[in-house]
Amino acid sequence: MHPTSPAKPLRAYGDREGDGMVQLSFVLQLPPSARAREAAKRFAEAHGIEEPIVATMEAAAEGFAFFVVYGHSKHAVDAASIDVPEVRTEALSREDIEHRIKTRLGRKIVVVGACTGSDAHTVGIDAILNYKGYAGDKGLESYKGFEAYNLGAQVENDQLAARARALKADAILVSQVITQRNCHKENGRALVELLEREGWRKDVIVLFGGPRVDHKLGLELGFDAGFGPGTKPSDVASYLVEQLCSRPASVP
Amino acid sequence: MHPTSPAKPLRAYGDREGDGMVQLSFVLQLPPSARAREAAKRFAEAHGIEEPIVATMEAAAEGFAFFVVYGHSKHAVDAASIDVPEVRTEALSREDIEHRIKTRLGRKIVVVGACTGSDAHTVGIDAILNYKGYAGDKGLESYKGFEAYNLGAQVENDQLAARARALKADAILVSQVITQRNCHKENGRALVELLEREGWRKDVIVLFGGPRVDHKLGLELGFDAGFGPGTKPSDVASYLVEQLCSRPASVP
Amino acid sequence: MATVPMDVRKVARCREIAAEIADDVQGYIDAHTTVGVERTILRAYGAEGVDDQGVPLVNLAVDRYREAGLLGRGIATYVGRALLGGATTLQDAAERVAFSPELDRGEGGPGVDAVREALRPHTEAALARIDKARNEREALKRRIAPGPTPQKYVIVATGNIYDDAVQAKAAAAAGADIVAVIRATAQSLLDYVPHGPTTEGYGGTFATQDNFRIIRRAVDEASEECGRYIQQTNYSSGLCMAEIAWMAAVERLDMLLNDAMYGILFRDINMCRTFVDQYVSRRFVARAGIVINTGEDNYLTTADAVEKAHTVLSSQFINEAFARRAGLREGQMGLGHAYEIDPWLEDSFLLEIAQAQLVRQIFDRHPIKWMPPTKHKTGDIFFAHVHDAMFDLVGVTTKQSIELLGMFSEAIQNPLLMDRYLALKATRYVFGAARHLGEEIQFKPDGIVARRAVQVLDEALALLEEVRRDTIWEAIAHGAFADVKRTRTGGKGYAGVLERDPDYCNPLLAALEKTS
Amino acid sequence: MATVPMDVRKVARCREIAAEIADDVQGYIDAHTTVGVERTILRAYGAEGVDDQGVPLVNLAVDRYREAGLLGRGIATYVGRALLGGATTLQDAAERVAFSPELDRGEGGPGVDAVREALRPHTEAALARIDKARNEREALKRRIAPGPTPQKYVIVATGNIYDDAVQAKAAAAAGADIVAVIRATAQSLLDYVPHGPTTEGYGGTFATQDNFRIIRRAVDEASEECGRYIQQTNYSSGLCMAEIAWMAAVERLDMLLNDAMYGILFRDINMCRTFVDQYVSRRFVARAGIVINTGEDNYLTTADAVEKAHTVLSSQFINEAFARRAGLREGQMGLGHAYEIDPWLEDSFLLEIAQAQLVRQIFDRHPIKWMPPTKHKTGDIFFAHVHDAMFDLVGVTTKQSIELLGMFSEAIQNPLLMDRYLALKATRYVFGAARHLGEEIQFKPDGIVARRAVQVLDEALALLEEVRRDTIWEAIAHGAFADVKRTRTGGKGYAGVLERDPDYCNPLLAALEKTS
Ligand code: B12
Ligand code: B12
Ligand SMILES: Cc1ncc(COP(=O)(O)O)c(C=O)c1O
Ligand SMILES: Cc1ncc(COP(=O)(O)O)c(C=O)c1O
Repeated sequence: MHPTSPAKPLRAYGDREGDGMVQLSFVLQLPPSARAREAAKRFAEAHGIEEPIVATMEAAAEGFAFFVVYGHSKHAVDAASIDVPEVRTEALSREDIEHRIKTRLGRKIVVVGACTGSDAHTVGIDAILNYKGYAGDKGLESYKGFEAYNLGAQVENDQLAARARALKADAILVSQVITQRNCHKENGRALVELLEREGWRKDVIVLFGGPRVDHKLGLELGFDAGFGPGTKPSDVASYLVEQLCSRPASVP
Repeated sequence: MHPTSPAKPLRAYGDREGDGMVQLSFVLQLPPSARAREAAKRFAEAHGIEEPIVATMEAAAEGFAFFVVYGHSKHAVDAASIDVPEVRTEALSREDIEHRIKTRLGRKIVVVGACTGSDAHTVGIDAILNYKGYAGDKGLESYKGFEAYNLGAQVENDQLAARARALKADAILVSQVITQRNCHKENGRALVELLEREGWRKDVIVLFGGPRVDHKLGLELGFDAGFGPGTKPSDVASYLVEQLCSRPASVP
Repeated sequence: MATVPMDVRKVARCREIAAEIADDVQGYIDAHTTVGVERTILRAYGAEGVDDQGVPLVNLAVDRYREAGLLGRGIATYVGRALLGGATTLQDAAERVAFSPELDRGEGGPGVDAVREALRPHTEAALARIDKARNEREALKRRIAPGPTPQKYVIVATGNIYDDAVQAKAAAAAGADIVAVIRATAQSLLDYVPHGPTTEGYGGTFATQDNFRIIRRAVDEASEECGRYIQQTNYSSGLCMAEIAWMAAVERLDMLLNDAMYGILFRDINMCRTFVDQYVSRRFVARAGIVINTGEDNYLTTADAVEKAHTVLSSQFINEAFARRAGLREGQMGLGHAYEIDPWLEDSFLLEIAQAQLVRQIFDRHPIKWMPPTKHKTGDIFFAHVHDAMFDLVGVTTKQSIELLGMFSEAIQNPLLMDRYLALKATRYVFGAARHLGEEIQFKPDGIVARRAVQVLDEALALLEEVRRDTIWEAIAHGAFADVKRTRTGGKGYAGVLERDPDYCNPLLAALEKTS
Repeated sequence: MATVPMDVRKVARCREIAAEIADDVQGYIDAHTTVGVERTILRAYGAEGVDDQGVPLVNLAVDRYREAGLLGRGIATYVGRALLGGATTLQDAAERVAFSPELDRGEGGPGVDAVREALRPHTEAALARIDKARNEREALKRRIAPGPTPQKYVIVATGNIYDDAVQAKAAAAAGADIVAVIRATAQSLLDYVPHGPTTEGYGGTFATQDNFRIIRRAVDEASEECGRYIQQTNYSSGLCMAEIAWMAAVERLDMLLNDAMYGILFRDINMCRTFVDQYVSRRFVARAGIVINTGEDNYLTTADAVEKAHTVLSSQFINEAFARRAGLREGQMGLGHAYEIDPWLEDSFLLEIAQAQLVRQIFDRHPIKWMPPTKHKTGDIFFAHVHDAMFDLVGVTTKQSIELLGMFSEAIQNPLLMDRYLALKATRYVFGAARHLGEEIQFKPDGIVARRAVQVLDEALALLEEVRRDTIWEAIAHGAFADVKRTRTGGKGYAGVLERDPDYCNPLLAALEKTS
């Protein structure tokens, strides 16, 4: 991605470049003692933390000690060589978005969104779809160029798919907030598989979002894109416009 | 030490035994970005932390991102097999201490203490030596059986040694609070070497203490014992009584 | 004392209006029953067990009569008739109701009076079972006193009840007064109560009667060990809110999350269903001496905590009115509210104090439940810990009764052992260090805090007036609470609501209704 | 407004007594000089450089005359005579003083008046150099306004000045208003000021003139980038307190840690030495428009913060009296105090508020310096972060001027980049969320806070009376402050104190003394 930047391994930065300082905290099932302190030290060392300082050891419960350890991590990452997919969205203004939809697509973009499975967290999908929006950025509902359907929470994948199909949706927006034991991944992947089975996966843009989502995860699960914490409705609008309105509208 | 307890490797305990949950926080010299997030993830993985969640990524300064990562550490320690030296002090009551010194030693125990080098932190050594003591436990000065000399802070090793020799001290108490770049270890080791060079190391008990000290470190540096955070004067008194008054006083 | 101005006439007016709002609904409630209510009655009579698919007997029995269109007379009718028809025990009667080859269409045979008579000893036994648990609690609390207020409430949620028991004891040892086991994500939409001890659950551990018992045992041990009565709580919420209330009553839980409207707003459960269920659940709760915790705190996760603060207060008046109609005493009404204002808003701390103090003053005999910041928590656990400390400070200063401790890992996961330990430690510090701050300070008569309190009460009164005008059914449809809109016949579980027949029979509910 | 009762007559009485205490010492000061003072004068005249061993020219010159027993006339005498004897520049004169084959025994030759005359242009240039820096600061502050109070003060301490510069800018970007570079552990006992940019130091980075300049540049850049004037501070403390004060004056530092007694109590520096040095250092500070920060906060690390709170207040009166005698305006007197009460003590937060507010009211025109908890910090960084937040809350509520931010890693190490970032973030939250809390609340007239404030002032008055009775020399010997005892002739640096000759000559000091 940045082929020119030299591979420079990065260590953690405490106070000076290269000192590798990190803070690790954890609980071990041992009551506090000199032995427990030593165990904590060795535990830290096993992670590649050198000269660990056990800053605190406290009885967090009977038979459990809580530790805070500081030390110099010997590990480094080569950040320059990391190739992370990022959603390539040029942030468009509201006017641009409306204008492009009008002039290039010539009809409204239909989006259908939901928070799926047993997940009842609507705030994220509401932030993207509803008029109110997020952090002052109004939701897709507020655009003339969008027709937004928000099915709310606890929607099963098949219901979502059926509704989207019925509405001839251009895009399906899936929100997943509960992530316990990766249920968000399972739920997400299952929707994509369903669309594939039904044979219309490639006719629709499918977006994945939530606090533990990033573009990379979205792609991995078979979505067109993934959106994480802090996503603004206009980011999503810009993305959809870019995908759907790349060419001037074909005259009907 | 506990030869009977089976070697049971301990993992970190988050919510359930064996889940290995740990929290790691650190700064990388990268501005926040998808790439930086991925770098943080890989950095955590390099430590043996599986399925890391980058809980936060924030701009701590220009060009620096701060991260909090949670994940499952794959490391374990075998606590049972850890053999840590602990100061074996039976905690004696004030009466016992006074009684044993009187009956078994028959004279006062002379102790000389200081905070050495450029270290000006007297609170720790004062806590052990001065009448006032620590957390309600009165200092050695308060015992009839002790004659305590507190030379204060910023005392050079040679001055301390000279004074202790002049006073025919039974024990030298060294406090080290400043630990930057291990200067406490250097200072401590230098005193022991000085006593050895002067040829009277084995005639005196030398104790090391401070917030980053434990018995193990004390022994490593050539002291008779090391005392860490939370040490009470009575712990030190008990230890000295045990060392110096093991047999009934030889009748003069 | 740090009080805010409070116009007692306005407060009285709010109560009057809330009473009218609740009375309107009460008419509906008294004319209806639900599958959940009927199952609860069966359970309370002692019916138990599941079939080989794990379906509870009470579901089989109730569903059978509902499907046959016979449930409007109340399941007790058929149980009583089975008893009169020769069933040897109540369990036997219940099994006949569920499985007997012939459906009892209720035609001919013993009438309502005879049924009631046949059920009388069982009705009494059902009440006695609840009373026994209540007496045990009271005796235990006399022997081992609970900790001082604000009481420190923490959550455990491993998914595995045995791990939860370990965590519950650990929490008590670290200073918790109240331990809640959070339920699995999906449970509130299940139209049955799972059975037995459970060891798997996403986002929490299932609420089952066995699980209640396991935690009760652990927490009782902790009470003995810590010399402080440790309270247990869980959720009486969702499609089985009444059944869970009964389970909690007999397993001696001390508190329950129980709200007249939470299921409607946050779980999209049908309104009619919820209103009937909440009433019956609270009848059991009232008898059991359990303290409820209402869920107005949740409103501020979907609506803005500054703009919509008054919706919390209005709803508290309504929850209070509903609770009163179900026989709850004020001492059992743990009305909920929360510290959910954007922390980056200037003077947010003052606005939080104003609301907390106002609620405290208006509901002065209620064990108010004070909820921590959640919505504005991010993965910066260090900042979150400070945010929680400020919340703690408001809690102790305004003398909240029950304080759910904030967790610095709120935005990340269910709390770990370490998170609870650190929360308890920080709270212990703040509560101690500022123990008498509330007695020490006064607010400027026309200052930010005072003006805010006046404003919130005024707005709450105005909203209550609107709700009365529209009825609550319509108000909810317009999004009066939590910025969430629900329709009267929409949502889950509407099919489980039934009109009562003129000869509806429910002697146990009738007995509970006589209590108050 | 959250005020505490304060008897203005008692406060006036404290000031009177403190004045008497200081006057007693001032007599001594006016009759003495020190090697540090004389070196400062040489530096101020522009003498610079070190020999091949790194020994500063000013030390060589001053030590030579001290060893010869000639320093009682002031180094200026010999410099002036060298000028009159043909030295071409002041540097040349200073070098002659240090290295000329013959010592100038001051016999014969030009008298005091001629010397003063010869030095006049240099004295004026020395003053002009200080004034120039001051004017620059004032112009810059007019163009780029500093942030609101409490101003957020953080420490950087990598040991390497170039890393410190990076950290300083990072801190400013994260919201700091004031950046201090902590000195290496050993520096305050060095009887010379190291030279050049330094990259090695235990526990901090050496205070050198080049280092001051490097940080000034970084911090000026930060001011431009952040649109907020960022202040720089360091320590004018230890055996070179006067020299450092001068360096800070000309390198345009904004603040200095500078205390009349810190060196005595915490560095075991001789009293006589410290009293003389502090006076001269403050004469430069006064002229430079620098704000001092006194060190009473330190008392509570060795003495108990509840029992010995009044010693802080007494000492502030004394520090104020000394500062006044050195020409400092009240706006330059950043008297120090701290949040050091055991956090586990019930109502500790109330006691902290009482003290903070009392000090704020008594020294109402002073830029009070509010120091965070340090002594009761442990390695539990999470708890420490909360502890600091409560301190922040007192800071903003009682309107402290300069707030040194607590660091959650206090018990472990010098702060890391991350620690400062998190401290600044938490403080920003507390300051914003409780911005107007101080205006909102009042304390109960006879409550815990009010009674505590009265008690502390009473005890401070009583202690001041004792100190006056005994003189401060004796009082310190008895452990009046910080539970530390020091004798008049004990401690480091006593050999560097000299009685002034009747014809002591120090035109620069005289000029500074005329200013006020
Ligand atoms: C609000 C809230 C609730 C509310 C939900 C109300 C509602 N109608 O949404 C209530 C109180 C009802 C609730 C209940 C529960 N909750 Co909850 N809740 C939260 C909380 C506090 C905030 C979530 C939130 O609203 N964030 C704000 C929004 C704006 O952020 P967001 O969702 O990330 O959305 C943004 C982006 O991610 C993105 N985005 C999101 N979706 C999508 C989709 C698309 C297509 C795109 C493009 C973008 C996008 O854009 C948004 C704007 O930037 C979090 C903790 C926290 N602070 O994060 C816990 C949290 C999510 N809840 C949790 C749990 C466990 C529950 C319960 C299961 C607890 C229980 N057992 O009772 C229940 C049951 C709910 C259920 N079955 O889902 C856990 C989840 C643990 C995990 N990691 O799995 C959390 C993390 C709290 C915790 N630590 O325990 N909760
Ligand atoms: C009080 C204090 C000061 C006071 C000291 C006053 C005095 N006369 O002692 C003052 C304000 C003067 C001070 C100054 C400085 N300090 Co300081 N100070 C502290 C502080 C806040 C508390 C230390 C303390 O008193 N602890 C309480 C005592 C009772 O605990 P203790 O020493 O561990 O002692 C116990 C045990 O360890 C044991 N023990 C200790 N010694 C011995 C000896 C024996 C023989 C035995 C048996 C037992 C024993 O028993 C004691 C009782 O249980 C710590 C931070 C912290 N919270 O720990 C920083 C700290 C120690 N200081 C620090 C620094 C850097 C400095 C300065 C150098 C800063 C500067 N550049 O200006 C200066 C200069 C001082 C110097 N040259 O040494 C750093 C050290 C960093 C490091 N790890 O190296 C710390 C950790 C703060 C920080 N994060 O920067 N400090
Ligand atoms: C009254 C009430 N019930 C239930 C819940 C959450 O649990 P669930 O959605 O699993 O019923 C809450 C959440 O805080 C609540 O306040
Ligand atoms: C006035 C003053 N000088 C100096 C110091 C510490 O630095 P040192 O001991 O290195 O002079 C402090 C510590 O807080 C102080 O308050």
